[in-house]
Amino acid sequence: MGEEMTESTGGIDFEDEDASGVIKKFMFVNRKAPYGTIYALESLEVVLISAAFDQDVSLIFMDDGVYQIVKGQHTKAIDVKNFSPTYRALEGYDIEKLYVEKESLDQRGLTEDDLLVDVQVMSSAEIAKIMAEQDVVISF
Amino acid sequence: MGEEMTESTGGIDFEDEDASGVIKKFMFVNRKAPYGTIYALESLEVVLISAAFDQDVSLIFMDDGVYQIVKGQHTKAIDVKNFSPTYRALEGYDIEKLYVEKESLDQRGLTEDDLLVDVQVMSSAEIAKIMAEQDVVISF
Amino acid sequence: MKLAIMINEGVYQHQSTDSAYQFVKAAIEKGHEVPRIFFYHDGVYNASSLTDPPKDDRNIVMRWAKLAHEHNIDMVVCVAAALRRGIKDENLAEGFRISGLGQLVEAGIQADRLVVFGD
Amino acid sequence: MKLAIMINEGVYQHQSTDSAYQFVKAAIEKGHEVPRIFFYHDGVYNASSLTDPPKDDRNIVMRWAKLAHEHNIDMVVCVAAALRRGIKDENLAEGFRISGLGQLVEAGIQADRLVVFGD
Amino acid sequence: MLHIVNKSPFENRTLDSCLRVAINEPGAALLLIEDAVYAASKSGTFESAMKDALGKVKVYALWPDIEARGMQDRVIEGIKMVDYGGFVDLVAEHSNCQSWL
Amino acid sequence: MLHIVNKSPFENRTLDSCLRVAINEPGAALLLIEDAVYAASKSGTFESAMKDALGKVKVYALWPDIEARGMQDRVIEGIKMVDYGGFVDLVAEHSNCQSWL
Repeated sequence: MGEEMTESTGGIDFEDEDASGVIKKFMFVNRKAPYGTIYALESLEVVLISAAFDQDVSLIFMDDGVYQIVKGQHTKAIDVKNFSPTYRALEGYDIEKLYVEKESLDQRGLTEDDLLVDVQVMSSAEIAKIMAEQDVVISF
Repeated sequence: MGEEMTESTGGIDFEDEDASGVIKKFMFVNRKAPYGTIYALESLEVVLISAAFDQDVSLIFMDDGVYQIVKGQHTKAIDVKNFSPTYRALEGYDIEKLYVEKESLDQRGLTEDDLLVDVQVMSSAEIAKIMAEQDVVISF
Repeated sequence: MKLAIMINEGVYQHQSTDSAYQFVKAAIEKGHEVPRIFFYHDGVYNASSLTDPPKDDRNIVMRWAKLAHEHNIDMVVCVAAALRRGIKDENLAEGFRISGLGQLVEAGIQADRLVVFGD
Repeated sequence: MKLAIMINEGVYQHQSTDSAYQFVKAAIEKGHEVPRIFFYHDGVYNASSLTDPPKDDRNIVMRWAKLAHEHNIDMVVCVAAALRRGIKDENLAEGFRISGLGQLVEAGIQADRLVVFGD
Repeated sequence: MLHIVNKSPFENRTLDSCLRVAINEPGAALLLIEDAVYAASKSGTFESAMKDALGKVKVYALWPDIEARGMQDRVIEGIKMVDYGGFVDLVAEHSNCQSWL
Repeated sequence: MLHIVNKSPFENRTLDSCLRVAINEPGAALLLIEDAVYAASKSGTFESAMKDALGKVKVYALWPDIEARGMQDRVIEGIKMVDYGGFVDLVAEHSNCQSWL
């Protein structure tokens, strides 16, 4: 992989390579509230696929993204699917690195007890360190 | 107009009425920066049409909307049309009520001299008063 | 009372079109009239006949078509906004029509209120 | 270097797709390779063959098609996002193909950088 | 007039701008919908701004959006809950309305 | 890493969040594009936050976006201008990048 690759022919160069051995660090930064926009839901779909590719996946919830994993969501009256139970299922896909920024919780008056999954609460400084070590960072 | 209208048949009830005599107060509140999104440009199109309907039209520029009428815009390198000259043309459509919120200018370190059209600078309190008197307020 | 509606965002990406739908339904239940819904900006995507969401999700386009049919709502898609975004007669869903911005201004003039939903 | 691109917003409403285009063009001029552009969320609208902007404006869809053709860029539209928003084979512009999210993850694995453009 | 806001005050400054104008208007009402309902929640950094606003404008929040977001037990006292029917009533009762997009 | 921001700091709090994280990272760079270039402009309420940031991270702004918005004569000293080619170079020079959307 990299500049030494021979010239590709029309977008199929990825398929020619054997990617099975490569494990990269993928980080998904969830910063948007659920339901107001679709980003949180469609982000989850990417997270699940990246797990299927056996990558080293981690999730950060910060800013309004912490609201994605708040307990007690009931979406019947807005007629939109409640996808918050999916976060509980992430463990089954071996996605266990769930980080939450402490500053974001504090700003919103939330604590770990308000969240529906086990997470590791971190400071902005700790998050900066982990982010810098990633290969691919996608923020939604 | 109003509840006394007879039942309509499939969306053509507006056409049945004679609207030529009705003059309403239309206010367009421009709060978004130009180019980052299309709202400012497509808002202008609504403004021009409402003038063609001989309505009592006013425009407010507040928040990042004040950037729409800042002098010196050059869009060649982003390959998007510079539509700021259109604001100068509004006068020709008899759209002369252009208001700018003073607080928005101050926050951005801008003054009236930085703007490419003549406007009336107003406080939030003055704007509140004019807004409350409108019939139709559309914010972009 | 006559309540006209303006919708500025597309389907699924923003909640605005869902909020608009629930609002229109409630307005009709309360005995108000919704003579026109005007779709502007990305709102024109509400009119795409090719929309095909997952089976267990709401079908936003068909939901509009049904409501409009039952309650004589004139659903107008802005022609300029639609051309820019690839909505044309070829993929215009039933119940919608394409017309000019004048239809929005007219709705503002004729209705008692114009309520805007967007981002 | 291999630079993969992800685009999350549609045409004209947000500048992100314009920024992405200018970035890709500059990257190629600098001798980098752009093996794949992945269109997600409203980004799938970049692939609508029915897009018909005013004559004096840029044609975002055709601009992508031309660049991709000249530089062998694989332009992939996410199938799930596309179905939800009415992009199908019937209105898929030349130069684009519809496929799964795996193509995005694969691009992230194979490329040296993944650069995201959105709102 | 009825002011409608749909953006989270933690992400976006629209609610600040709306309040800057609305507090000057006697009889102004504010309706929080979609992500703006987070502004109705207790204990966060926005609580004091919301409590200030409550002294000057009537504040409503859309209950279906509160419920969807799990904010049921966190609503600041004095904010009135409405459903979609109540939203319609607010539009009808006020002589005009503005969605601060 | 390279942090890319595209939102106006007067409308949206994304840049605040980005900086809260980025200032902790030695070698962090920030690139302002699209509406975020307003954060590079002098005399506004965001100027002091930007000057603080300049002491801790390298800050770049996309010149085509500055020009489009008429901000050419207002740029805070110490912010470096890049064109699209410079944007590409920044991506290539840093081991990873993040668009704070």
